Amino acid sequence: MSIEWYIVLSSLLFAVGAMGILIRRSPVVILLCLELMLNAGNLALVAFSRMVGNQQGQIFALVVMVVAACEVVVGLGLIVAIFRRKLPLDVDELRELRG
Amino acid sequence: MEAVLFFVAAIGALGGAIGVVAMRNPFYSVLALIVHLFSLAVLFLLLSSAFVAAAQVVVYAGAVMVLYVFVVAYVGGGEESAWEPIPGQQFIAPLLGIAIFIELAVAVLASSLLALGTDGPDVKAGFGDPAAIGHLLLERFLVPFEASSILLLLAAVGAIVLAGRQAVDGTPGAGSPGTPREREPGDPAPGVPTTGAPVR
Amino acid sequence: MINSLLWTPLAFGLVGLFLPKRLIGWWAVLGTAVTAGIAIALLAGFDSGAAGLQDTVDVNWIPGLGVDYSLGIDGLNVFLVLLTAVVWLGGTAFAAFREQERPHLFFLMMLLGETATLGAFIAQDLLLFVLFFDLMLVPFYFLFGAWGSDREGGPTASAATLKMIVYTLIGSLLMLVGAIATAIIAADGGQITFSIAELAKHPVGDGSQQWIFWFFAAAFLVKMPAFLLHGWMPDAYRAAPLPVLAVFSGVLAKVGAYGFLRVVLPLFPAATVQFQTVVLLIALASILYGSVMAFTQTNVRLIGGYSSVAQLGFITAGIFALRADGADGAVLQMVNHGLVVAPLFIIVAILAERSGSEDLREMGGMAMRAPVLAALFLIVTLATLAMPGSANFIGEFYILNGLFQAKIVFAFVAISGVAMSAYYALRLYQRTMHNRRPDSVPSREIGLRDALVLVPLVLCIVGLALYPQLILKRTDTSVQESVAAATRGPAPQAQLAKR
Amino acid sequence: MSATTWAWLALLLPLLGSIVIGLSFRAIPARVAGMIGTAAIGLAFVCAIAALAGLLGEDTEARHHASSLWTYAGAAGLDIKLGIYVDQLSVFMLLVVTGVSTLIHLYSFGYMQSDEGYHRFFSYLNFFVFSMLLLVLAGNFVLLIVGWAFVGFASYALISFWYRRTTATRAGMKAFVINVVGDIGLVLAALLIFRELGSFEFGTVFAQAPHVFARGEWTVTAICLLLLVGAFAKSAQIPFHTWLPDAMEGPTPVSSLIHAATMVTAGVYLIARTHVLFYLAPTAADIGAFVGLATLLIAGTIALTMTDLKRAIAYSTMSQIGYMVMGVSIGAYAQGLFHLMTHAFFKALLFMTAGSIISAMANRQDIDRMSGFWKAMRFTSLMFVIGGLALAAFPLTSGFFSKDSILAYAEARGGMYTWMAVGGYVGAFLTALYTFRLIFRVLPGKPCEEAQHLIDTGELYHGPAINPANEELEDADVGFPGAHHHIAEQSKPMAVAMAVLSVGALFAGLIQVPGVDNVLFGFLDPAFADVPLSAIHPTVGEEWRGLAIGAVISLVGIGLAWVLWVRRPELPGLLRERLRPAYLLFVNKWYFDEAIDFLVVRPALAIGRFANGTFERFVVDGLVSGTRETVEGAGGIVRVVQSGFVRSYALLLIAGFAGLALYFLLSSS
Amino acid sequence: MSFHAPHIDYAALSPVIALTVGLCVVLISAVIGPLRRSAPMMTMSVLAATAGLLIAQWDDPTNLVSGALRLDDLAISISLIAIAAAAFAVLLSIREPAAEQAGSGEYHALLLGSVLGMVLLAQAQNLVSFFVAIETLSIPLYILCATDMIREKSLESGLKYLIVGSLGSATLLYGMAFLYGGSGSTDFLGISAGIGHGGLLGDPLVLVGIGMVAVGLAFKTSIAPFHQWTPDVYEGAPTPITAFMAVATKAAAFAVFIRFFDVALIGEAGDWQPALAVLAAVSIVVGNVGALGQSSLKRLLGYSGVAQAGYILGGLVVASEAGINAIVFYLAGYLFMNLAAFGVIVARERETAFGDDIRAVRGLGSERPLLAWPLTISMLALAGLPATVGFIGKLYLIEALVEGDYTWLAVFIAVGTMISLAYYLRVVAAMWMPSAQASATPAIAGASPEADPIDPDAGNRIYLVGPALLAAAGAVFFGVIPQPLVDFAQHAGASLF
Repeated sequence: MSIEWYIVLSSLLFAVGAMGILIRRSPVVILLCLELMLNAGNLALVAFSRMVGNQQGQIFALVVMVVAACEVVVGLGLIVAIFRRKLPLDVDELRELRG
Repeated sequence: MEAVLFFVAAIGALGGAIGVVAMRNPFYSVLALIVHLFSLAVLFLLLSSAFVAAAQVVVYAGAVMVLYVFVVAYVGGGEESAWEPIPGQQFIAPLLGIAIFIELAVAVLASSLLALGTDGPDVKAGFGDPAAIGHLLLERFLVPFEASSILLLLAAVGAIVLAGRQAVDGTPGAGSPGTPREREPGDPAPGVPTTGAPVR
Repeated sequence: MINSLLWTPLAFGLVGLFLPKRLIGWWAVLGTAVTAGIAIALLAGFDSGAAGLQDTVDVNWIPGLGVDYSLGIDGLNVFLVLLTAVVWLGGTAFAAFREQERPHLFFLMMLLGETATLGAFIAQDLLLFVLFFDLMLVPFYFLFGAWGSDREGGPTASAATLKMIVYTLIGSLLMLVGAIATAIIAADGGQITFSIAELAKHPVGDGSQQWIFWFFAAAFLVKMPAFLLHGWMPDAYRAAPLPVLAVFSGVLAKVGAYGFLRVVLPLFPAATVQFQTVVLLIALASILYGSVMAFTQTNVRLIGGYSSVAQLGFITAGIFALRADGADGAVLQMVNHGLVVAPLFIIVAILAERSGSEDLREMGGMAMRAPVLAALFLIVTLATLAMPGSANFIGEFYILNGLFQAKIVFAFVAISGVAMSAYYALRLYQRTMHNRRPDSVPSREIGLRDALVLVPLVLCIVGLALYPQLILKRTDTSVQESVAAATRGPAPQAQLAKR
Repeated sequence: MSATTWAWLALLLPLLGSIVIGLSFRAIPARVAGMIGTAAIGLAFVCAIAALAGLLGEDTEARHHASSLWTYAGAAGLDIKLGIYVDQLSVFMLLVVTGVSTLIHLYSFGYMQSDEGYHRFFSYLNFFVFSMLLLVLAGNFVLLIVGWAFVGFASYALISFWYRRTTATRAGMKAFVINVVGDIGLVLAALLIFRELGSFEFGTVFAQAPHVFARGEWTVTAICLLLLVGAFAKSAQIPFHTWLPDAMEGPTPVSSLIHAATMVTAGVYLIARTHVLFYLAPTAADIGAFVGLATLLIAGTIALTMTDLKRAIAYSTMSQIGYMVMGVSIGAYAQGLFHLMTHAFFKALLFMTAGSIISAMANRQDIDRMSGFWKAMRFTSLMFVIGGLALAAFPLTSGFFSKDSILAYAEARGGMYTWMAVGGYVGAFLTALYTFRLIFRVLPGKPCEEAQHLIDTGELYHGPAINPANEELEDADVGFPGAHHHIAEQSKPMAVAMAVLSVGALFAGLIQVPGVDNVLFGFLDPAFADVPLSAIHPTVGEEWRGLAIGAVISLVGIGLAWVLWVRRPELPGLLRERLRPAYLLFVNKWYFDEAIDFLVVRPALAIGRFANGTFERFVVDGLVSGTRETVEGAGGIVRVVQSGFVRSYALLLIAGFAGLALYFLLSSS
Repeated sequence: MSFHAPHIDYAALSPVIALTVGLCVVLISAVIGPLRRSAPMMTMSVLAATAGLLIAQWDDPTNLVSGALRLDDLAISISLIAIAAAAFAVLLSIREPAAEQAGSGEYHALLLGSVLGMVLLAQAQNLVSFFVAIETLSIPLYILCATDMIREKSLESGLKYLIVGSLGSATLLYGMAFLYGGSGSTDFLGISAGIGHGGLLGDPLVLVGIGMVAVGLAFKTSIAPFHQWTPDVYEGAPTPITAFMAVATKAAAFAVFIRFFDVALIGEAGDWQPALAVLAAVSIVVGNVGALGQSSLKRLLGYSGVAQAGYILGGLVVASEAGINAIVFYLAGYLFMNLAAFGVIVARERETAFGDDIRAVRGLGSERPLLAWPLTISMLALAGLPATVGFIGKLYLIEALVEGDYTWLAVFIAVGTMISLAYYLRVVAAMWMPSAQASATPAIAGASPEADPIDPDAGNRIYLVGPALLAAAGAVFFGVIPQPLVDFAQHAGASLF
């Protein structure tokens, strides 16, 4: 399979993830969608690293996994904190700050 | 054979992704993501990057997802209503999604980069295996490597700060006094224990 | 010498912060007095015949940006400097004789204002000029806003002041861009300099001149203010505390006119010639409109304000006659108008104190027991309406002569402003000093202190009336230089510098 | 000392007087101030005589000198010196002005006693004399303008001397503004002259003019027309005359000095001074002549119906000045100035008597209320008659000779000027008529209340202080203008002044009797020798024919007046009914005020209202508020978009990204 | 296959190491009872040490660890700015409820972590380190924003920041992937070389990649239309953190912005310059009009930050050394201007019941001149009035722009400044002018609701007033004698060109 396929697929995943962020309101799911986008990036990185034949892309992908993990941890922590404060788990309800 | 695998995996990844977005219940979304991750791992293998694939399975499908499951279980995966408070969001969002997909695809397909059309150069054995990666990580990419470890540490600290420290609502932990400056309506008087036992 | 002139006021102001409340006023007066002394010394040492700058200072200030700290005196600014010093002395003294709240800040701002204004007059580096030009606004923002009075039914003092600041900065920020553009285009890749003299040597290309000209013109015309750009004036004048208004209207407006002579004519000769008619039209509009507004106002401040619009119109017209005589008259008239408006507003302040109102309809008949005040006011009024025999008349006569020789039609229109000025000035005098006296209005002679402020200013007016040559002789040479560029038209190297 | 030095001295003295009195108003008592003032002018008169002597000491051609103190304003090619020009003309004016002024100061010394503004009055009066002398001595146009404006100001200050009278202040304003219009004409003329001849100095200008301008060239015509504007405004010629009657609001000595004897004749002086230019611009000259003629007739008709004593005399002044203007415009320079001098005498005298009467009337000026003063005030009445006779050109009085010399010249010049002479005689008839109308209505008959009071008690009648103009009660707390003025019978200085003037009014004409002596013309003519017009001389025969006609006319006029107002007092009423339209026209002063109000004042105010109400609000402020609202509107949009929905933030972010990506795609090769 | 340890220049790496070690120490101190209170002290000393080590490296650029980092004057100057901001934030955090809730140790550790991220980011010249650094910078900030957990707004801001921020970094990452694919390298130099040799100049793949990277960085520097998080997060976050973010994040992000676009992508300048110019113009307008009528000072400063970012971006647009000088100068000045304001805001927030609402500073001029002056000066400086560093900064930028033939953008800056006066001076008026106090009504929602003050005489606390006065003094000093700062900036610029 030529690399294009992978890239196109990854961009499709990227788009889907982005769309998810835009239409889902549960913070958890939004985090998942962020994962999707990062993974799309990973796929692209790995594909490109295969294409150019050096492994820097793979390293990058690994680092991204770490980063993604961190974001998840922090995100989930926030969600828990919000839940503890008895605030609704719905990003649309959190709009004290505006204007 | 390879093509078949690609398509199967691609469908899996895509399906998983769509599942994540589409499922009403967060819990299902998590499951869908797991599917997605596994199929991605397959794609990584196809791209002859074994270590990444492995990491994908271990880190994500393992650790991260477990975390998700815990949290969803803790906060309870309530269905979210279909009601859309932001006018136009539901129509614009898909359009934007399609738009950026097309743009990215065009960028790729219209690119004059010939290598894109190939399966990539044939690489010597050991491309992307732990040894090679390890070398790169410890030599060339030492800094990012170390930095990401610090990053993990910070994230852990953050998780504790955010999720771990509150014994009782409204009163901050760390044994330091700090009078509440503000009361939300839904805020019980201080001292009253609430549901949701502290994680320790 | 010139450095001390520039920084003395600010120094006094800062020291004043550490003085007790009751001393601060006198201290400030002392500061302005010292400044005035230095200014007089400068004038004494001034060599009238000589061309070019005298006792200059030139230090690299920001080498990285090609900005120099360069000051200098020549015929254009020597008397404006003196005017600034004198008027500030008067205004500060008048303020010092009255109870001010938060006096430390008040006088600090007054003195900072003087430093900034002097800086704008003596700066010989384009960017330094712009800097001081903008800096002038800051102290007056505080003075107008914090010590001003709200107008019932109108905007609050702070709102009016904000309007003024934003409005006047429109011009000066564009001017900043224009100044930088001038320097860079002139440098043409070489070492950037903002020295006005240097830039004047080889003006930028006609194409660039056209837009840069308007960037500068905008700043100056708003400052004056000229017709259509005076929107900030009425509210600000209503809000301003009168002693401050005296210096503001007496001096700051002149900076705009001065800018034309100092910067625009030498640096953008081609554009100046090209847009002469447009600017003249604006000037005429200012004269007519200002006069008409002045004789329909009943608020004494606004009569002063609109008359200034008309007067500045005259000055602009004189400058843009692009003849030495017109410009001579303009410079003379700047000084005259400053010397006239400042005491005018001080008198208005005194009258307002008496009648408790600033509306002509509630004043009148004050001359009876206040012959001295009446006499002073009368002299000021006559000077305001450019009574022949006053220096103002000579100023206007020179301006009109220049205009007459350059563009005769404009002269005929402009002179109609003289008749109107006679009417509104005299009207102001009559409605306040003459006619029946409302019972609310006491007719009291001015106190010794106020007389101490007014009499010297009026003496200046009389002195100049007897011998306007004092100024003309010293300005002529520099004015000739400044005008020469424009009359010569686009210089040859301008074409070279074109981009 | 040379003539110029004396002239400078004459110029200086009144100024000093004015300043001294002005500054020391607290220090010195009123009488002293009056004395200082009078003395200053008296000395000035002496200096004037000395200057005359100095001039007579030289031979005829050399009788003109320029002298300057310092450069007043000289830069960029303009060279304006503080200089005077002394020649026969200026010395003549110097004499007339100082002479008459001295007497009027003397008069005021008595008349104004007990007025609170005594110091102010004399300070102003001295300042006026100074300005007038500056005007007549000025050596260049700029200084002329200065003097011109100064007298204008002095006139303003003295008209609104009783400044609590709104009528007075309004009249002052009117006078000042119209005079400023005149100044503007003068300024423009000066600028035009400078443009053509490159100088302001009289000497240079008049020497150059004939070589630069061809006769009748449009530029010089324009110059002269502008000069005429100045002259008309100052000398109250149509259409700039409306201020003069109102100027009667001022104290009577002021009317007598400024608005009869001296300032208003400045226009005549101006034309005489610039006769060279006027010779080069015949059209302008003729226009001047016609306006003069028109003024003398119209003013005469108005004076016929005027019931306010002082205003009536004011209109007669207008018409007399009409004679002078006509005269100097057609070339009768010496004659015009001759009439100027005599007029100064008898008109000053008339005003003085009027003042005396008005005092007796407790400031009432309405002749309908007056009668029988012959019994009450013998001396004043006598003076009144003398002045009247001179004004009516009664044979052998001063007015008789001076007026007819002008008309004779007009005849001699021939052509249309003959018809001007005819117009002049008509005017003479009117003059005789209205003058004796006044006399016959005021002096004879049964004494009115005030006159009776004077006869009985020997004291002035003290009614409530009423402003004669608008019948409103005077602002009494100020103390003036109370009815405290004096009448000649009770105040020596006044009597003396009037007596001296009456002599002048009667006999001043004798210095210039055709065929007998030629004192005045002999002295003045050389000053005008540089234009051919001055060569025209009516023969002695023609002169005497003119005098004869004049005598008849004045006698007829006086006779008719006697018939109308003494013999058959009911006749005027009948005439009024008969000639109603004419009467209305006259009594409404030919509707000039209304016309000016309609053409100038209302439009100006309308424009002002529009600018103030509409333009300022909608355009100027609109400019500001419009921009502000736009910006704030934009701010509103931004804040609305900042909805607080994190997903909409994400939406905008991705949209921006899509846009950016699109841009890059399009810009990619 | 043997392991070759990379050559590591420990001297040059020392600042990073110092920070890392310090971070761990502070963290450990949190769990050791007796040391708990000493976290701020330790943090300060760590920052001081790092600063010292950085200054020691001044003027000898070195590539570190096989080109992952480059320690040159640009990196150093930006790092110093970030560190200064952090030190200031530490002072402001004394007695800050947020710090107490999070636990002083953790709080400061996170702060240090963020600083570490910035220092790395300023030096990064490799995509991987770039990405890691920017995340190391952001993630602690996400947490810190939310640490004032009693206030709902704090949590909200944290979550918003996290979501939008991650979206931004995902975009950034994807763009990086494209660039990597296009050039086959992750080193900046490698990228420019790869693009050059690969003949990919103007290739859609690369350009779109650039676009996505631009989006990611524009987000971090809060350039419109990627700015929307800024006002909300600024307002919601604990004020010391806001202060820190406002200055440090911008500085660090701009550092890498400069390095990436002027080194890796300089070849494509022709394509990205116009795009960035438009973005700059947009954010100048949006930021300035958005700030009008805000009654929450922090929010106001957030919007003004958007506008200021627009000005600064102008320096990048021209892709010239002068431009970089201007940016660094402006960022340095920005440090003084902003921190002076935030010091005062914190003080008033603690001693009045109005929180950060503009009402909190009413009549300050007469009551507490020592607080009023810093805020006044900072407002005037931000408005770019003369005799303040703001004026010189604008002058510098405009000069760079005109030189780079972007005069129209200079005009935009002028116009924007004009608009900005309307809100900056509103604050000044509220402090000094009686009439303004009478009529200044809170216009839009966003002011924190009233609550009882936590520290009635915060206005006298030396650790609040001192820094504010210092910053204000700096803003004036460098406005009158800017040459030192100009030299500082010129070193930075010289290190790239």
